[in-house]
Amino acid sequence: MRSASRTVVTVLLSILVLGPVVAAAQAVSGTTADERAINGAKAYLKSKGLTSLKLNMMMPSIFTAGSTGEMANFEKETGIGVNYFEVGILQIQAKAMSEAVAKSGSFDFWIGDPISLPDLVEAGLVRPIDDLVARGKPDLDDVVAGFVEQGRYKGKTYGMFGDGDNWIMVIRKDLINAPGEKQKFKAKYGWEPGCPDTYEQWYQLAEFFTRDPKGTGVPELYGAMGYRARGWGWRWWLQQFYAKGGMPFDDNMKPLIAGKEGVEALKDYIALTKFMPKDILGWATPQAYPFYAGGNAFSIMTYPSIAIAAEHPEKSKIAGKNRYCVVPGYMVNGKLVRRSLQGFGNLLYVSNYSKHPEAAYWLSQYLTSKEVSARLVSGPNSVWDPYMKSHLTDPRVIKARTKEMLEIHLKNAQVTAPMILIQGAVEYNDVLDQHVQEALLGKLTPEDALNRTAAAWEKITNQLGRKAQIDGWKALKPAFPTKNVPD
Amino acid sequence: MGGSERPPYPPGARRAPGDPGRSSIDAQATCRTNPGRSWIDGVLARLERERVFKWLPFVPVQGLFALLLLPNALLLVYLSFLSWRITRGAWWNAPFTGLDSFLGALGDERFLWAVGRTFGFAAVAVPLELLLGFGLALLCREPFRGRRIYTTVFLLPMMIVPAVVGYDLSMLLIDQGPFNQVLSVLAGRPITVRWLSDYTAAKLAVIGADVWQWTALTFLVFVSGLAGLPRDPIRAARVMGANRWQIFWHVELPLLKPVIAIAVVLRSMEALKIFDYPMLLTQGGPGNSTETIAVYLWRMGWEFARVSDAAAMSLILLVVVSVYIFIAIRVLRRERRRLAEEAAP
Amino acid sequence: MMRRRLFGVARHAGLLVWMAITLAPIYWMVMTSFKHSGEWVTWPPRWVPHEPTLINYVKVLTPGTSTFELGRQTLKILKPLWDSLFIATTASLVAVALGSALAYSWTRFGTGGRRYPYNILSIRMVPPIVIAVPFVVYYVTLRLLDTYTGLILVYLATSLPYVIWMMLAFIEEVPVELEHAARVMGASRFRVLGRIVLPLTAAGLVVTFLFVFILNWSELLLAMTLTNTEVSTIPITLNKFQSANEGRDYGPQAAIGTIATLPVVVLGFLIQKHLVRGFSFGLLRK
Amino acid sequence: MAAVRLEGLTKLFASTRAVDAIDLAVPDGEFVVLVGPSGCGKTTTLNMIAGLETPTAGDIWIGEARVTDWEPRDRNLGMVFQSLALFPHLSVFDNIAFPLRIKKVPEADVAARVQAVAETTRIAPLLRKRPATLSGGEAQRVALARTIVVKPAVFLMDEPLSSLDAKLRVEMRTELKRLHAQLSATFIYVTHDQAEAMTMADRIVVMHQGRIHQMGPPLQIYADPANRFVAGFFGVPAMNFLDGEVVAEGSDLRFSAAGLRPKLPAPRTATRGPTTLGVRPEHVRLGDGADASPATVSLIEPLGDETLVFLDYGAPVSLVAKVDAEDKVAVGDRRPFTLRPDRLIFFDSAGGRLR
Repeated sequence: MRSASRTVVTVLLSILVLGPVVAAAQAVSGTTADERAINGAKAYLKSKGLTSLKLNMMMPSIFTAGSTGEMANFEKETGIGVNYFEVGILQIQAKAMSEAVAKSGSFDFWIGDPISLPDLVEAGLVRPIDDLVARGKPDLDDVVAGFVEQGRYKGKTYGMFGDGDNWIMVIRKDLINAPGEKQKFKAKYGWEPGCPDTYEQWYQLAEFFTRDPKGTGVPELYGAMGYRARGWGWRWWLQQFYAKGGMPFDDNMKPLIAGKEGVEALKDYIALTKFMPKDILGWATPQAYPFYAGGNAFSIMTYPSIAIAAEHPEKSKIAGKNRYCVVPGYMVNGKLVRRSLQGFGNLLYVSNYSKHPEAAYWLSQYLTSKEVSARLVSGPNSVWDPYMKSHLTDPRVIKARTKEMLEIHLKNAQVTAPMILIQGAVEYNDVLDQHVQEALLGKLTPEDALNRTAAAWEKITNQLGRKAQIDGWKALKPAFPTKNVPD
Repeated sequence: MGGSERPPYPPGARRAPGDPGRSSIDAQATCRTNPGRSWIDGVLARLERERVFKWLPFVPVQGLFALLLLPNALLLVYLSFLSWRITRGAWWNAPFTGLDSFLGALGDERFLWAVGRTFGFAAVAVPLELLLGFGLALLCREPFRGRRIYTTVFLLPMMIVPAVVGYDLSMLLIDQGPFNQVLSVLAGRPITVRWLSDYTAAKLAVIGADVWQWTALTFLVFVSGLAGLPRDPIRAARVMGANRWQIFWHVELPLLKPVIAIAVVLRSMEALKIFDYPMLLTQGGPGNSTETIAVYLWRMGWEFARVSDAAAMSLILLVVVSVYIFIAIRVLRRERRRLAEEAAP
Repeated sequence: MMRRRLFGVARHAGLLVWMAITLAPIYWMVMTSFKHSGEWVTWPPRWVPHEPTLINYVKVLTPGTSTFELGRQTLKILKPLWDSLFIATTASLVAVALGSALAYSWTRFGTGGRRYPYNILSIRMVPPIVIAVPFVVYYVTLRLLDTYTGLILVYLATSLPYVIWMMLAFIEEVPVELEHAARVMGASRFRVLGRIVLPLTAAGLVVTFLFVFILNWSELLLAMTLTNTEVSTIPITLNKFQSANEGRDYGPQAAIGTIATLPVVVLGFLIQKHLVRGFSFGLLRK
Repeated sequence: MAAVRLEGLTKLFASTRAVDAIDLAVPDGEFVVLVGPSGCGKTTTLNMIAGLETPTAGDIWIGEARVTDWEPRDRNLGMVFQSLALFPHLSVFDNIAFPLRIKKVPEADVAARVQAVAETTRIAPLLRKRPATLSGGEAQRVALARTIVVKPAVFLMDEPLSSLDAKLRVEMRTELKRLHAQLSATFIYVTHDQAEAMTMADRIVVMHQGRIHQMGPPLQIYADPANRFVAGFFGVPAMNFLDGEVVAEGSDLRFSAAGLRPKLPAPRTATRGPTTLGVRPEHVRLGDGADASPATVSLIEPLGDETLVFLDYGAPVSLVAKVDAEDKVAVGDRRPFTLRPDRLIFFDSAGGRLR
């Protein structure tokens, strides 16, 4: 049910069958999605007899700066404004769960990642928005294939996708092009240094460019960066695991992670860590971006918004010195398989307990329209990453992110796999995270770590009911990419 | 003297004759017979009777406990016998599964580890705090130049929000941070311990945060304890020829027992709840090396939505803690009683 | 003589070490709050800002939305500051009033039985996480979730045990004959409380207030559980930016930390000499 | 002015009877002293009169009013406490003014009345001081001044002199007597010191184990104690108690104990058998006589004007005699003694008086 084509079919069907009756009466006027959102919001206010309205919005504290301007615009146009309620990015899930219990309606909508969607839908917190989508006709068809699926669950649409968080690889072309480096590298590894095709090549690059001339153990230049902190590190392993051709479960929800692919991926994942800053185990974006932008590392695998930090004319020491790469992969059965991960990806959810779900929806549609999303994505402080085809050609986005980066980003999107978006996802992931980190720390062998994870996953699956989980997993499978490498 | 000073109530106005033992002030009657007093005085007079008065503060306090804590306790117990997740509809519709959640909890290695770890933290942190606090208090015992400054500074950490402490230390403890810098200078070689992301060092960081902050409290308790030591027994011991060490061991330490009891109870009581430091320093990581009970239950309830399991674990934890509570309270009671007996000549 | 002097030197050495350990983190926080972003993380670390600045305070205290250095985070500090102040003050005041009245009643009349204070103390020993989930369920029904009242009630309940125990020590020190004298002279029980007991235990009340104020001002777990949009406290605000994997906007956070610390430390200095008695739990000799 | 009457007043603490069904009537203006060893219930009785303790049973009347359930402030009493109970946080002036202010006396009158009382109690120069800086005697007078200033009908005093040194205590006794005469109010005074009771009281009430054992004017209590407890409580040194039995010897009755067989006055009807004989030291005379018993002097204690002589006459306990200091006695002397027959008192084995 999760493929893009199926979605289009579903939407078309609903429009075809129900549309003429319902939608015709309620369809909102306007030529673009943002106009329709504004008109819809105005009409909503009018129908409620209001002139203005303040919605409460929960968002990760990291997201506000990039978004507040557009919300102010929307308020100017419609009279519907927003009060922000900021929460630590890893506590969004907890707060949402607590609201699912509380049913207080204390926030109308929120920004959250797709991982929590199945649980929050089951908990009754998320309002399906198909009816409103039918009326507002958001720019769903412009969203990169697969991404729109992340906001859907069991055949219904629950969230407007707004953040193309599939990963990108960045390396330092200035360092490669420095005199003599290419030759030295080629002599040592036998290939011309550049974007790595495989993780082995990335390892070689990282090894080569880690520079510790004084041998202090604190290099002047680190060869690689990724995320290894609690709450984050598992995603980077999962990506490598996917590239190995691995799948987390079989059709009966038996965990497959502890197989050869998983163990090898984990070994590589651990091996690469030695070229990273030591404190990487406690870092996330706010630490990693400035560190990379400070010119302290040769390469990084992370969210596309790294481009904003790395190309920042004042704050970055390495603006213009970066090369954006399609993510590396593994040779599987003699063929290269590249996999990027939709490693966070934010959705705009509307709360079931909101007093003004429709108003919240219109704002969501406004923020995810072609025009406004282009402004958001290209904003100077943005953490929203490009996710629409139109972003590729939008001059504002190109200016902020560079053409090269955008093209690479959308290429990566073609091989982007989802996280484990089934019920209990948070718990599955937390267990995985814990064990991956313990393997990383040398507390467990890779085999042991993954076997324990598998055992824990079995327990979770049994608790949640195997049948339901199998259904959820089957529904997710079509969202995995079919291409091995992007076109 | 004279009429004006007479009791304002004529006999009988307050109590009907032949009605021994029970009060029956009639506010109206009081008003009539004493036009100078308003009905407020009447009410106050009624509240003032000892059997009413002594219960006055108990009404709101017990009410608060009864309305706030009791229903929660009952709800907690009820939930623990169900199999409810937040993702499974309303709790009152959840199926009754008896002891399943409890058995599950006892079979949950992660929970058992978290319990063990939390007690482990307390077992390291509390004695450290006691020893440090006691040592510092001993050093600050007699007057000397600068004593006031020392004591003032030593009390500071207690007054800082634990979240601020957690935040502050997370800044100091990064691998290329001030703390490692100081260690490097002291050691004469580069020290690059990853205090926040090394499996063992992170535990030490959490314990260190607790010790840094709460040694202030044990110090305070011991300073007051030492100041309150009676002089005569110590003088008597000196006259009897005891040396400093013997006096300390045989006279002062036994006299300090109640003070030590307070410090132990106060600190271990709070140390078992430890949440802020791991939450702010390490999020329970790396791995689960700093995941305390509170952090795990937080995740269990709010991230994994497994409320019934969390409730069962909470109750198991309560049983474990109540053993401790029982001991702590016995100690406190004994010490207070002993003191009361000693005080009576 | 020689030994004495040696001991004196050793004592100062020991005390200075702990003083350095105590002060260093506080010093670092205060210094960081005056640093530009370029100086937050450097190697070697900068113990003194080269170009001191007030920008962090300006950012943090400017009402409305202020944009942080990384250009990502916004934070309204004034609201949490006010909320914390209001909630902690109210809860602590009411707790001190009720708790000391209760301690008085227990000391003078033995109300509630000999074990009452001990029973109450055991409430304090229960880890709050234990009741967090049912609390939400329960608070929703009472419509107390995410309200000032809700948080105040919880803090009231959790700080009462401390108030009762700390006040016991102070009240036991007031000779009961003073109260008898006042009552025979015509004072009502309420007036005895106001004119005799209150002035004589004033120091204790202040110390107790301060201590529970610190606890309430600092509480994180229950605040995180029981608030959403309407109410926010300083520890939650700090946590938002500190949950290990989140922001490290060191400068503004240091400013928040300093602001959150300052009032309590100043209060603490003022009542320092009374602090000692407050923690005796009635177990100190007079 | 007010009389005080207690009817069947009882106070139970847990299961102990602190005060056990006391009946007592104190006429208006009388100086009554409740005396007894510590723990006898006298302070509890006083506290019940003051309203500080609620009686378990019984009634208290002050003047015409039955005040059993009244609050202390309504009883129009003055009370001086053992610890004096000066308010440490108030100046002397404010301490004295306290009851006036409680009664909402206008501030101008307060100043005048405090000043007046301070003059009469000779503490005027101390008014600005804090209680902690006062000497024992000064504090004592402040406590009195504070009580007098509202002119209560009944004064209750709970061992008010116990914190003073011996000399001051004697002075203050006189002062209190004078005060009583001046105020002509009812005084109920509690002490464990029998000398205080003897010197000050119009009437003494002896209490022991929650009961009144005897009441009456001091001399009567001394000379004619109701039982062995009262007899032993009053007098320094204490009365001699000799265990023995009354035997008939022909037509005479004699008391027989150890080596001693004094003849008893003729009209004694007491039954024979085991008896305790009580005789005060001043009624033991040294010197030979018709009925003299032999004894050896084992110890002497000179008091100045008189001397106490401990006589060993064969019983385990020595007999104490009070003799004139002029009488030269030395340890080891063999001195026979006689007992004044008209001053002998007899008790049964339970301590009750045999008449």
